[in-house]
Amino acid sequence: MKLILAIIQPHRLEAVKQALTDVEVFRLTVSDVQGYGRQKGHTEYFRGQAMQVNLIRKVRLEIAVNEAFVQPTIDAIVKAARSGPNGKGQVGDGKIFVLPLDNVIRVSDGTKGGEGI
Amino acid sequence: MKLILAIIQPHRLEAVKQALTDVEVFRLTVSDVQGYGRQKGHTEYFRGQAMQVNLIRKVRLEIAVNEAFVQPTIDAIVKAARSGPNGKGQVGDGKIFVLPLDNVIRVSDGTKGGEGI
Amino acid sequence: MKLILAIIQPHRLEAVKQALTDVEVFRLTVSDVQGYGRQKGHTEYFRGQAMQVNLIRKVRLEIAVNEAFVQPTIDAIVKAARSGPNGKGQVGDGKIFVLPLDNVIRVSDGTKGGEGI
Amino acid sequence: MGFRRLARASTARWMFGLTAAVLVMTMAGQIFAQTAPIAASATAAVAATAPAPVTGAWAQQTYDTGSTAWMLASTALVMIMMPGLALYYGGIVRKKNFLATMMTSYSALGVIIVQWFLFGYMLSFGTSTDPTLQKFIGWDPSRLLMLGLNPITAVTGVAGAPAGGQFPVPETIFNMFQAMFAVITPALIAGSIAERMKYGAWCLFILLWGTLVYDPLAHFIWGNGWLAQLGAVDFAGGTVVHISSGVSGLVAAIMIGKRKGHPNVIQPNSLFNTLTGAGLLWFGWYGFNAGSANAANGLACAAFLNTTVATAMAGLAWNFAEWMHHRRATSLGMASGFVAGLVAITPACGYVALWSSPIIGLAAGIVCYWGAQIKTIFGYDDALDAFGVHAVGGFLGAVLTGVFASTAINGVAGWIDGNFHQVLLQFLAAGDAVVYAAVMTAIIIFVMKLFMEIRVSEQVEIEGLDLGIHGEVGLDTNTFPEQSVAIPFGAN
Amino acid sequence: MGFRRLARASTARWMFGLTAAVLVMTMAGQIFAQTAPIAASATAAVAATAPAPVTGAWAQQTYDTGSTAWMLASTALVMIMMPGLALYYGGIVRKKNFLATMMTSYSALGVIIVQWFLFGYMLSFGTSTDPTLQKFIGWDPSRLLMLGLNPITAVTGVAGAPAGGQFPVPETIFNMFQAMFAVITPALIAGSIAERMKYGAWCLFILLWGTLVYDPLAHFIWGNGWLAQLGAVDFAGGTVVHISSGVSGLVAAIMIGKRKGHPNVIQPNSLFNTLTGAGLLWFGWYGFNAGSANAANGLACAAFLNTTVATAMAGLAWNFAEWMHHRRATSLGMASGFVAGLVAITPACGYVALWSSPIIGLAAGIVCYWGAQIKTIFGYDDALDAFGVHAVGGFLGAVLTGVFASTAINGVAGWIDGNFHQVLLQFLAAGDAVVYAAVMTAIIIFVMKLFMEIRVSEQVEIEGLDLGIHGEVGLDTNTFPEQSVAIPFGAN
Amino acid sequence: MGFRRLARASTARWMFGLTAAVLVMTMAGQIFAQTAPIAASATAAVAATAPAPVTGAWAQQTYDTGSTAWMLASTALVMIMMPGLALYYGGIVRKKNFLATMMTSYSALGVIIVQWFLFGYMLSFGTSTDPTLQKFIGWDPSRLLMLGLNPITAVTGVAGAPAGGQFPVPETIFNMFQAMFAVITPALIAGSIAERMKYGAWCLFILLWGTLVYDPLAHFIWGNGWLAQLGAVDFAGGTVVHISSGVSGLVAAIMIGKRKGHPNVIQPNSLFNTLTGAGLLWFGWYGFNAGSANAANGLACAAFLNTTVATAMAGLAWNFAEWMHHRRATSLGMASGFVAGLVAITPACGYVALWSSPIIGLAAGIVCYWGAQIKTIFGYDDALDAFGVHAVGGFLGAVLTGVFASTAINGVAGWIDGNFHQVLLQFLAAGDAVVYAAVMTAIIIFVMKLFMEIRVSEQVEIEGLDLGIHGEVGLDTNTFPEQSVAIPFGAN
Ligand SMILES: Nc1ncnc2c1ncn2[C@@H]1O[C@H](COP(=O)(O)OP(=O)(O)O)[C@@H](O)[C@H]1O
Ligand SMILES: Nc1ncnc2c1ncn2[C@@H]1O[C@H](COP(=O)(O)OP(=O)(O)O)[C@@H](O)[C@H]1O
Ligand SMILES: Nc1ncnc2c1ncn2[C@@H]1O[C@H](COP(=O)(O)OP(=O)(O)O)[C@@H](O)[C@H]1O
Repeated sequence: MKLILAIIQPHRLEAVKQALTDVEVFRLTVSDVQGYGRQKGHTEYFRGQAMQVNLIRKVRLEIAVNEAFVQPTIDAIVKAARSGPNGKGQVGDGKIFVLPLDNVIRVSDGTKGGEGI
Repeated sequence: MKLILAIIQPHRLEAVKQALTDVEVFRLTVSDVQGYGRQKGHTEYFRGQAMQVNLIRKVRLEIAVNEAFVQPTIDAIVKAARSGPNGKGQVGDGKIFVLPLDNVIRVSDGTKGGEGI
Repeated sequence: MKLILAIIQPHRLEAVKQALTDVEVFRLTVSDVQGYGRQKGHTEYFRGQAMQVNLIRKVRLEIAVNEAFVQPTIDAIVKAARSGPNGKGQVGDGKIFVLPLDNVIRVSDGTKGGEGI
Repeated sequence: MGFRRLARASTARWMFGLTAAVLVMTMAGQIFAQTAPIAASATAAVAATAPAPVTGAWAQQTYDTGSTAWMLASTALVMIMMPGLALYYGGIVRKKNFLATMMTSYSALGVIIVQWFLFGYMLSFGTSTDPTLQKFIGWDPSRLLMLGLNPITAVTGVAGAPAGGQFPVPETIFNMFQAMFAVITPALIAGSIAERMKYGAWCLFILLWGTLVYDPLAHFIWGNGWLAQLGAVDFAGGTVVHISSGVSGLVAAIMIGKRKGHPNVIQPNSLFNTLTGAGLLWFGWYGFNAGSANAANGLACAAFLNTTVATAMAGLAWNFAEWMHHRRATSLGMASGFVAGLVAITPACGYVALWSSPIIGLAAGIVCYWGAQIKTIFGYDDALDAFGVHAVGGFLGAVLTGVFASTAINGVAGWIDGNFHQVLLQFLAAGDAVVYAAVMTAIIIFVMKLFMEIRVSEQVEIEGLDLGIHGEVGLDTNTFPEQSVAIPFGAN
Repeated sequence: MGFRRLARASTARWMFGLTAAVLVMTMAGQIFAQTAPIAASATAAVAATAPAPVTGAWAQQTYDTGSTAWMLASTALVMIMMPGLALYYGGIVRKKNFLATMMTSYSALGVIIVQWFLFGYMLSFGTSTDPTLQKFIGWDPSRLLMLGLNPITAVTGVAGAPAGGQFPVPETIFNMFQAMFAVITPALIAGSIAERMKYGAWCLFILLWGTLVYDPLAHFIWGNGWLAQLGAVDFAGGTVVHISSGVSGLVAAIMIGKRKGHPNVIQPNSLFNTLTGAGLLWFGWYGFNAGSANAANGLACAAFLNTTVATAMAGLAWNFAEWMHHRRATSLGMASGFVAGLVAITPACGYVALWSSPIIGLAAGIVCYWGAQIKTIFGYDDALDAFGVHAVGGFLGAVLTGVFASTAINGVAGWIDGNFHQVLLQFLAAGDAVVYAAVMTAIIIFVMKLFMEIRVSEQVEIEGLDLGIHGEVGLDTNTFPEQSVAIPFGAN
Repeated sequence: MGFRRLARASTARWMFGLTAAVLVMTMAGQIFAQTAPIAASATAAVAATAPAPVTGAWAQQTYDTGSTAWMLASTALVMIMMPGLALYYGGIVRKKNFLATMMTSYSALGVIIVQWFLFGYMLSFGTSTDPTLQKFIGWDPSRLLMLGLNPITAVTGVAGAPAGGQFPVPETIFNMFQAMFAVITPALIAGSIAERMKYGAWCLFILLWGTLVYDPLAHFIWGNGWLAQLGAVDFAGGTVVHISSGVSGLVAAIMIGKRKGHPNVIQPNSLFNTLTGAGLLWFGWYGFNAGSANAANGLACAAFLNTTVATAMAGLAWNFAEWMHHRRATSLGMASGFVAGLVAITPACGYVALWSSPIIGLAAGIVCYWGAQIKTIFGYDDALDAFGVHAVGGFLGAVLTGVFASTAINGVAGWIDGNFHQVLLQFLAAGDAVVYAAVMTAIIIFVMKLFMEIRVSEQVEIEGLDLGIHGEVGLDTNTFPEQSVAIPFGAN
């Protein structure tokens, strides 16, 4: 089992959710984060004072999957999260991290492991 | 050492915190997330336009524990996070993920490993 | 590869970002969390009713790094995150968790592993 | 194609039905118009006189334009108190109940204005021909649906019309000014039962309460009913508005029960909104208090001054009281103190000597602070302190009116002018309001409970009333765009 | 050192340039002042009479202070509708477009007030010497830049001046009252094209639209133009304001195109703000409607009553309609119902019988609810329902004015007084506004598109207009402090 | 049992103590009432005349109801500027200091209203019997605690009473109108020292500042003091309100020091609130400016027009200036431009020719934009630009009043009427206000610092003043419910 952690552009969330559904990944957890990376931030203005803001709004997905689903999940995200024209990726489109996962327990009925995922 | 990551119903947070205190787990980190799973979302209305919203507000706990505490922590969460009548679980009550944890460092005094947890 | 997860005081974020830049760690993800630990919370007041709030606002950093960077990253955070006078740490300054990381995929161009980090 | 789909949609049947209903009503209105003058009482020769075109009959006015201008402005000012109250209350509750709490105020605007138009005004300010009946209720069909309300002439023949009539205003605006009072009073009750009442039940409750509690009470004191005849005074509503709503809130809170998780449910979502709401309340309260002079005269100005000074002092006093208690001066404290001061000065502002207003304010700030602590002792769940602030402050103000009334202001002598009797009269009126409101509210809720569920389900209480009842979210701070998928028209 | 850096900074050149420009303009103003009386028309002997110091010529007034007081207050009330509209619209859009949406209202205050001062007032209310020209537009140089507007005397010689002049007010306030109408009308259009129009293009659009659509339309009906001469009536702007803006919004929405992701883009960021905005709109609308009597008279009071009752009823009716449709009574629904009621009663409030106001409100709530559903059938993106509510409600109100007008109110007989002709006249005026506004808006946008990009880039639409266009964020809920680094002055 | 616990609680002692205090004060008030007429000056025969019941003595009015209506409305309008300012300032600061920033405005309402009632009004508008003293301060015991203020009669015998008295209003409302000016002026200072001053120190500071700076300055110009005697004019407070507060803010900001982390501390938490606040300020400013005519006359209407046009133009001008500088037109920029325009037109609106108002607005928008840049050059921390906008804009307006004053408006000739002397007079008054406010503020802060800490601790500055000082949170966006645990009454 793996925990797949993906940081994506907020406006790609719907597409990614759709792509995951297509590969039969139906469960995930989403949160608001801010990223700092190669992509440069933006400038805000306050009464003539320019301010550099280098944290950029991103969305973070956590998806626990069984081994068989790891690659399809990654492929689905990579494909759907790209925001450039013609499905090309661009800086800022995000990262996917794959973490080992020892166990999963479903609260409602206590199911454990791959079953409970 | 393990990092226990639990997604629970927001209104069970107090009960879970209490249950964890009872098994002597006194430290944790909480964040706002939104979940997508078996539980179906809700419908919102905007001037007669119905909208399906399938992300549901959840709370995410991160708890780093030493091996001895892993099982008690899981048990405490499972028990306290169930929201049905008579302590029965229901869909949407959440998941617990157990991740391996290589090291912990306490910032204030630099203590490392199981000590610093 | 490791995923370094750090919980720090919000007002140390700028200093930590600076310290990380100094050790050539240029990418990270930031999120809002609330912590529960040794540090006691604060009291809020509502029309004469005192209320104990024991969740304290913290900032959570996620940093994926190659092995060579693990120690410098930790050291940089520990040093910059301390909030006491003369760079001394105090309770509440946070924790650093080091998690094993199996793989990293960059969305924009599909680069994998240490390369893509 | 678009239209065909529409016609097929199951809900579309309603559209045609409703449109038809509107058409029918329009026709009915037309017929009605021809019979109305007959149906209405003899004084309502509205349509009979056909004034010259364009300028109409407005030239035949007998009212004072300056006072009319002030009453128009005052009525608008009282109206803004509802959005103000919505923010004031809404900012204090938990985020998940924000909109539902605001809706208690907005729905009062909807429900009570219509009730007032239909019969509420008559019940409160109509003059009954039977003098015994008149002691208790107004009954004058010419004031039903405003059929006999001549839009042209100044207010006359209405109980509670502007004092002495030196500066009369058109009855239409007197009517609307009083309508806003009838609206805000039940809206105040919402503070006690916040975060747990069903929306439909709330709408029904305020309709009944407005009719059975507010209208009679207003008639007793302002409609030349029995309390007025005894000599009790209430300039702008300490008894009629604040005691009645605060006491009813207490009764309702007890009968409906505590919120799940009480007392650990205090988690104000946006106190900045509460402060803004308090600011709008203060602002609108000038219409409430100074407008109650029914004229742009010196009395209005004196009421304005008394209102301002008492309010400011009460804000400081509340801050002082909580500083003594907890060593904290909070912003909600200052806002609550302002409201407490406004409440207490409401019955007094048009009667008491100018120098007494800071004393009344000081008393209000301190007494209401402690009034808000009572619930923590007895354990009932007066969520937003409608009782603690409005009933307590209203009672205090009603009694202090008896103490500080000065003939120099409005001809009524209080204790400071040697007339201790007025204090007793004020106690009587206030006590009557307490008993009447408590008993009637208990009956209304008891009866409602026989027929319906008035409290939301546990599920909805957990999820929040905004989503659970109204299907909406009050404040969405998500970054995720396009999170929702629109369901095609007619698909559900 | 500080100054040296300043002088070196590339942008600092602007500072000196602009300061110089201001000085030059000041001088120019001075010279202008001496020539102005000559440039102005003969009626503008403003500077010629030199009144006695301090008290000035104000003693020579011929206006009524009560009515003046009400018009001052009314104008302020209409002004607060812009912040109200900004909150009402702003709360509904996605968080990333919050400020940009508010700016559509605020920029209207900036752009149109200046336009009005320069020539808009003249176009709308000037009396052309040529009677044919007068049918279509006002042309009277004495009203350019207010040069011939005597600040002392009461309004006279202006088309649309207060009826009959019994209670005249100074022309300066009549002018400002009407200015606020000219401001809010284009601001309403923003609802249709929300979340996708460029800021500069918007400012230009409202300047053109105000000049080419609003000013003529206002002249047709209120400036004694051809529709007024035919006998069509519009008390406070159902046709001039609501039909024109709603229809123009529809045309603009279609020509500018749907938002990216439509229809899955409905994600109101803060409905609590929308409710507050609706509250401020209702409040300010009292100035709009009751102020349209141009006097503190019985007509103003009757308009006030009609406005209140219709609005309350419409809120209930919308809640009822959506309950029938979806079994949900929403807070946005009640707020939208209130606005629908206000829209529909606007043309009617100063003409119709009091008893008809709840009927108009009922019709408005239900019809506008369904009006807002039309877009889901035809698929255009009238984002915030400027068409669905304002055009539909305005049309309904205009026609119902013809139905329910009563001579007892304002001397105009409607169908209920047996004058069916008035209904036809109202249809004519409303229909004319539909056609005129639609055609002109289409032309304006077509021409603008030839010269510029009026829609934001896809990148900005994704990022949000707040950041993409204005470089700002509307609501920041971060805990992280000091997230931003100030860029030194002159460094970019 | 509940009561026993209460009696035992350590804090409960306070309750009884305070209740007792209130009772004692009430008694004291009663005694006072009997001696008051004696204590008061001879003109205050308030209680002596016992008017007939109910109608009171209001019939004997000598005031104009229309003007009274407008002054009542105006005073309410100025009051709403405080909530407006609270939102305007509150939206700009960091989230953690939102409530504390709002409290600087709300506490001014509390503290200054009471100060004004006690002695502030006397100091500003009392007429000293000694003519030399009268040049500098008002000293007339009949205006202490309003003891000699007859609530019945129109304003007379008060310095600064409505010009010429053609349309007199009751002195009670004149008093309250001026009270609101005394409140907002110190509240404006908060912009400079935002996010770092202790609450108690702030309350003391405004009390001292109001007494030692505002009251004398108001007396110099409006209370018939030395500047008025010289002929300097200030219609609604460019010098008295804006220069004084802006300059004092600068001095205070420098003496209190920069915020920790400056200049990287600019992180507006909710600009939507700032826009709404600006809207409320504009709205309320109509009371401020047009109300300063003290009557519902043509002068009020002219002031209204000048205010509107200058404000709109200034908003556009600021947008234009920042566009030139950064190629960005921001929403905060338009809001700031509006405020700059309002500031600059304040002293001018009742004197200058109508055609000059857009010129003043244009100058205000551009000059204040650059005024707000000065701090980035010199490095002081005028957090919210109280100096950059109010002092700069106020000075500009004061001087331009001398340029554009037209006898046709208010009998005062400016440069455009050939009287260059007025420009010099205006410079003198403005310069005097700069020096007087700067010196006195420096002294007040210097002395305060000797006795107390006026800046919050570093710990509180990091944590935020809301939590650190007031124990509250302004906006909570958490989903977690029941996060807090109520501490039982008396447990701490
Ligand atoms: N090594 C990393 N550790 C943590 N987060 C990262 C890392 N690399 C990227 N991210 C996250 O992913 C987001 C998008 O990264 P992006 O700029 O596309 O990556 P890259 O710069 O490698 O192309 C960043 O804003 C950040 O939130
Ligand atoms: N495989 C998973 N990966 C990530 N998050 C998950 C996963 N399964 C469940 N969750 C999270 O847990 C929440 C509750 O899940 P729930 O609906 O109770 O699970 P299940 O559908 O298995 O019963 C979901 O909303 C989601 O946030
Ligand atoms: N074992 C843990 N698991 C999860 N989060 C932790 C743990 N220990 C500490 N934290 C997080 O770190 C924050 C700061 O911890 P701190 O109080 O400095 O730790 P300690 O109490 O060990 O000194 C806490 O508020 C919490 O969010």
